[in-house]
Amino acid sequence: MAPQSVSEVVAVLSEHGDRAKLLAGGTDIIVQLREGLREADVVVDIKKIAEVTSFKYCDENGLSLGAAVACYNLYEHPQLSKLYGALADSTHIIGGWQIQSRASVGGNLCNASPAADSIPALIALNATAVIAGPSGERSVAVEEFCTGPGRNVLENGELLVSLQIPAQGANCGSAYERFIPRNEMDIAVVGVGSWVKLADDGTIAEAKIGLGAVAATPLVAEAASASLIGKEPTEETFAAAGELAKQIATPISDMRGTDEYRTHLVGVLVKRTLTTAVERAQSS
Amino acid sequence: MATVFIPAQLRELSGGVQSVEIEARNVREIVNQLDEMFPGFKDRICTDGNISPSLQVSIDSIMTSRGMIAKVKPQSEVHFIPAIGGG
Amino acid sequence: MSASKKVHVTTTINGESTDFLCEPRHSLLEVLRDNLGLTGAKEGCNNGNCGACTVLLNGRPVDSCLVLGVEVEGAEIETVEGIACSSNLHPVQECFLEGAALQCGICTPGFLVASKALLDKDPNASEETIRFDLSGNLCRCTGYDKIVRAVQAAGQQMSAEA
Amino acid sequence: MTSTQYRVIGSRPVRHDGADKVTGKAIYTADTKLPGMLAGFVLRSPHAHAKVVSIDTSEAEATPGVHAVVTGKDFPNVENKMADLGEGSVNLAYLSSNCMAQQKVLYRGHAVAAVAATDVHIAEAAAKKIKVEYEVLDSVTWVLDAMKEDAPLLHDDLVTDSMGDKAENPSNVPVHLHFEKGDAAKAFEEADVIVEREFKTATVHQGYIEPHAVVADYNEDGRLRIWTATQGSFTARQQTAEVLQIPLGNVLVTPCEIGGGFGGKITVYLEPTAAILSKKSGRPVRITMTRADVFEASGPTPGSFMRVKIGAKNDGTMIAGEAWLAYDAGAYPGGMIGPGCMCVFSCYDIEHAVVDGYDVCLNKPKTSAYRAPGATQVAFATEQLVDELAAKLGMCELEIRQKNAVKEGSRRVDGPVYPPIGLEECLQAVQESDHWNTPLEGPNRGRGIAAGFWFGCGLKSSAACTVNSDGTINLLEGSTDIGGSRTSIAMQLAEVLGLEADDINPMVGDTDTAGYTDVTGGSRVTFATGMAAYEAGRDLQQQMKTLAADLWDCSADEITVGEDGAFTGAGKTVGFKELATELFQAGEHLVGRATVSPECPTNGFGAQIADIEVDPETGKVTVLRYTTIQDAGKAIHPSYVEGQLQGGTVQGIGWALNEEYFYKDDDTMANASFLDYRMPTMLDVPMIDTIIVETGNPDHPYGVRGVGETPIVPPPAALANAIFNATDTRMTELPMSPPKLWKAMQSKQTSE
Repeated sequence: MAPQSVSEVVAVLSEHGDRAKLLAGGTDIIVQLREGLREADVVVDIKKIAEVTSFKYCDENGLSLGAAVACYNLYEHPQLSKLYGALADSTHIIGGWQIQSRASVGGNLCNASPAADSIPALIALNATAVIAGPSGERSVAVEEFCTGPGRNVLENGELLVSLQIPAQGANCGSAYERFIPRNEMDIAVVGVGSWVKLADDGTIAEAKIGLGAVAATPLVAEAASASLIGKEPTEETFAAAGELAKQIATPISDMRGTDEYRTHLVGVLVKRTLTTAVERAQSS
Repeated sequence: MATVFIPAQLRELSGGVQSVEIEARNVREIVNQLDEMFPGFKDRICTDGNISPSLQVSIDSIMTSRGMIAKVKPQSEVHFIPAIGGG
Repeated sequence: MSASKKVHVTTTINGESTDFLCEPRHSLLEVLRDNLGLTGAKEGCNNGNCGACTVLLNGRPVDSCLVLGVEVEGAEIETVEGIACSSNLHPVQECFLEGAALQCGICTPGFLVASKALLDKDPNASEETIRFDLSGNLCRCTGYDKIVRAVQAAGQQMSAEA
Repeated sequence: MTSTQYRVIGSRPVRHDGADKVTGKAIYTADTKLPGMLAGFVLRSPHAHAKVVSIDTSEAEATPGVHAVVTGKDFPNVENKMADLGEGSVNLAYLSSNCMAQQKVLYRGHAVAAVAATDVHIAEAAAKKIKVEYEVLDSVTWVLDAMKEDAPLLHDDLVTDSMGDKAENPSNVPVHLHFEKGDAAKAFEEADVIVEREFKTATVHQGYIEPHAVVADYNEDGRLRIWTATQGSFTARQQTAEVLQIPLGNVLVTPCEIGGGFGGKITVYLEPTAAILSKKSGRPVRITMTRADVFEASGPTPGSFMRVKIGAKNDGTMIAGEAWLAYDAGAYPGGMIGPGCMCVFSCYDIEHAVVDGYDVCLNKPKTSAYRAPGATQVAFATEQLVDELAAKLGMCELEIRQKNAVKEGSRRVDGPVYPPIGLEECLQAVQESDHWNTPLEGPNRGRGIAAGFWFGCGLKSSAACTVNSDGTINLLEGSTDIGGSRTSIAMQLAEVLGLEADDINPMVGDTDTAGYTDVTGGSRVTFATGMAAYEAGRDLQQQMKTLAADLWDCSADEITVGEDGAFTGAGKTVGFKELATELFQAGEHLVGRATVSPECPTNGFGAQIADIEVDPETGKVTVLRYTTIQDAGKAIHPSYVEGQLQGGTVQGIGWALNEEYFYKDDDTMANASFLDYRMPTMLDVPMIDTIIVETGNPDHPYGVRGVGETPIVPPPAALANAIFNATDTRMTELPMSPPKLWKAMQSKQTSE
């Protein structure tokens, strides 16, 4: 079914509970339903609802990104792709072009894969999830959204409506990078999103680093982020942040990499994303 | 006389002899003579009276598909080797 | 996905208004192939990893195995069967033939549809862009070399004609 | 040979089936639809090794929309008989129980039951209602573990066969092969330098994009019609008839267009099951594998363990070789160990060598051929040791290969000597190439080379050509066309007759219409079916001479046929078309035919050059530049020869860097999807430059050698050598994936 409003969706979700699944881009949910990884009696297409399929940016409030907006809208957008480098980076590598035509950032978040590409980027950018439910709207920081692999904070009857991402002033820059064995069409072995704001003297005024595929849920590397404040953006600073970030990584060993390798990659990618983020901040 | 190479795995039957000269017109004659020289030879390379399906006969580097009836020339070099296919 | 009542869907396929009935669980790929007889789009993996089922949905390339039939109500769809203009092959089809950019041909429809979308966007796309944008299409026969060259050649032809 | 000027051969016409394949009109098996057709779904084992205690299909059978259910008990008992399948042979009992398990399942994905229903979703849902009670057994997926005495046994009655000598106790090792040439032990004593290493390679899959598919229609009169994705319609017919125990002549196999094979679409998997479902339901049945099924239940190519040793004199002459090889057979005997043994030293003239090979059953799907089956593994080992030898001797890696390269008269380790071959010419082409002569600069970069070989077989092919009234030709042949072979075959007929490629309409016939033709595999089609087309053309010319003699009132002996196909006699010269038209008007209808069975291997040699860069922080390898060189004998359609070289090379790059079957603790495959199996995408490889060497094969009228397989052989070794030259780290395990290379580089740093 394809309801026209958020309230209709809330009603359907409240009625069917777990047995109703939302369909945005479909690139995860259709596979999961087909392979029996998730089950549903009702599939609710939310792409007829304006609030979840639109996005707008203003200098004051930043970006309000409908949950079902497909990836390409971000990296193809001349202004947004510059302002939100980490988001553009991540949306441009989720699957191939065909996937990006459909897959949404909101769907990527709700799917709650520890290796989701957009989540570390959203964390770094300080995004907030706006959730609608039977008792109204609530907001949750993106880093609080996932509760385990494939699980999130959405309660019965709730849906993710949009993501609010703070405005990006001057001297801000962000980047997302993942490590994969191929160069496309792969799941992140580790993914890191970094955001920085530079002070007028060129030192780092604010920073936030999000990590993916190193724990059951994407993480904020708090100590690593804090370590950057007030520092010159040098390779040493970034490497030190990388070392701190490695300390919170508790990855598994699987076909995509060993825990040792993943932990090592955290250091590498923190350094690389910070380098890019700072370059972007300096040129913004 | 054709030169017939004894497969390494059958040299236990030939007492270590690596090749023999045999007067023969075809593979069948070679196999029969080898079996006389080295009793048990035939059993090792034949199934139901034919060259085992897992083997093939190389005559002058030609992998013959004719098995026992393949012709042998006086100067031929004969090998029994594993059958191979390809992808 | 469980079976349920069939839904009536009206859509435009290769420029023609088309309607069909499908179960909510049926993918667009199944609808195209089984209901509509458009077997040009191929199923290689059925989970969006090979691109053999690529079609254009409202002008954008999608894996039709990851689109539900019921979702395309009111949409415009273009498949490999619709790429040629009447009896003339599209430049990308011509260049695939001239450049021997196909061997077994099973991935070819997906590549052609994605390549057309790419060249419509930018006929002068660089090798790097071509390789990036077509990385969602797997080919196991050609090693990609001749495909990249065919797409480049088609782009040149399209630029020259434009 | 190469100086001959041809009109058609060596040109690049558009392929005959091209328009169909760029417009979506070409019909592949999954595209076929018969009236009343049902969809089949195969239920597969979730366990790597288990006894099937019981199967209850009652609930599935009662499901609305279900028309038939089959299990192992619907399959006839077949004896332990070996059937010759043209290319290799197969034990029918094993073939049958690989199609549908009987008492035991031997790998995850092993078929245990199948359902035919009006819709595949109904069939799938019904199949999931089948209750299979398993008794899970210990399983084994690593080749050396499977060889241990206390390993779980897959087959209670399997004993090791050492060329007819059978062991007493059962084991997982069906075959031990042993080759000796000269006295290797003594030669090693005389060697100045010896290199020795152990190597491992993972199981990999051919990765064709089209999943296996079949349509079967079992008619009331006992006639079984099959449409299928097969590399060989005649072998598919024979396997199906043997498994079903029905007369061969009752089976018609129509090969549809096929979406890749690479050796993996020779064995039947679905055909007998679809046939029985069709027989039980009285309706045509189509089954297609899912991608996971393809990975888990078709035939990947062996993982391996290898220990190889080479000894050389100080002047660089290799004098001694020793190899101990153990290859996965998969769940049933009959892997690629034979060619593995025969290829380990196939590029080098080593006077003394000893090779032992073991075929090993374990709880993985039954292996099958994959492009030069068995050769890529051993090249990975030998070609690295050759580089190490060169380094120890202070020689250049190309020089040592040139010094020891096999040539006409060199003796293979299994005995036969080579006829004229082209390895030296390929190495010469390396030396003269722009790639080799362009220095590679920059940190973390390295260049590697490797040589490769595949036999290339002849086997049987047939062709028939019917002359139309306008002198054009309908060519009927039986080689399923996977990569443009209709055209490469038609071009040879066009050449001999003095026609253009598009004067020939090639058609791939079914098993009722085409003459017997072996599989499209073994690099044989352009060589052997091309030869059949050539001979059919010659047959036609003979007939036309006889008929023209009547027409022209002269003797047939007076008529000659020129290089351009024109007939000269009775004072005139007439082209093929003109004469054909004349004869047609005179009431003569012409059909030329030929069957051929060339038996000499075509001996395809090649060499490759790889430039790579390693990311020192992650161990990821980027291929910067790649050149593939191969002796094609004579390239009939150079574009499609290049295509074979490029395609095989990229498959080899995938094998080298990322592809592998990753097994979980319970011995089931963790990555049965294109996402996690990681074949190269377009973004993972550069352009693949090609150099076609043409030494001419004396056993073919136009000098053709098979080219399809050899290109996959050198890449893992060439890349390993390049990685060593970039990082000083020797990689002995495939794939050389980033985590493994990173770890190896770390260990090296730590140990230094």
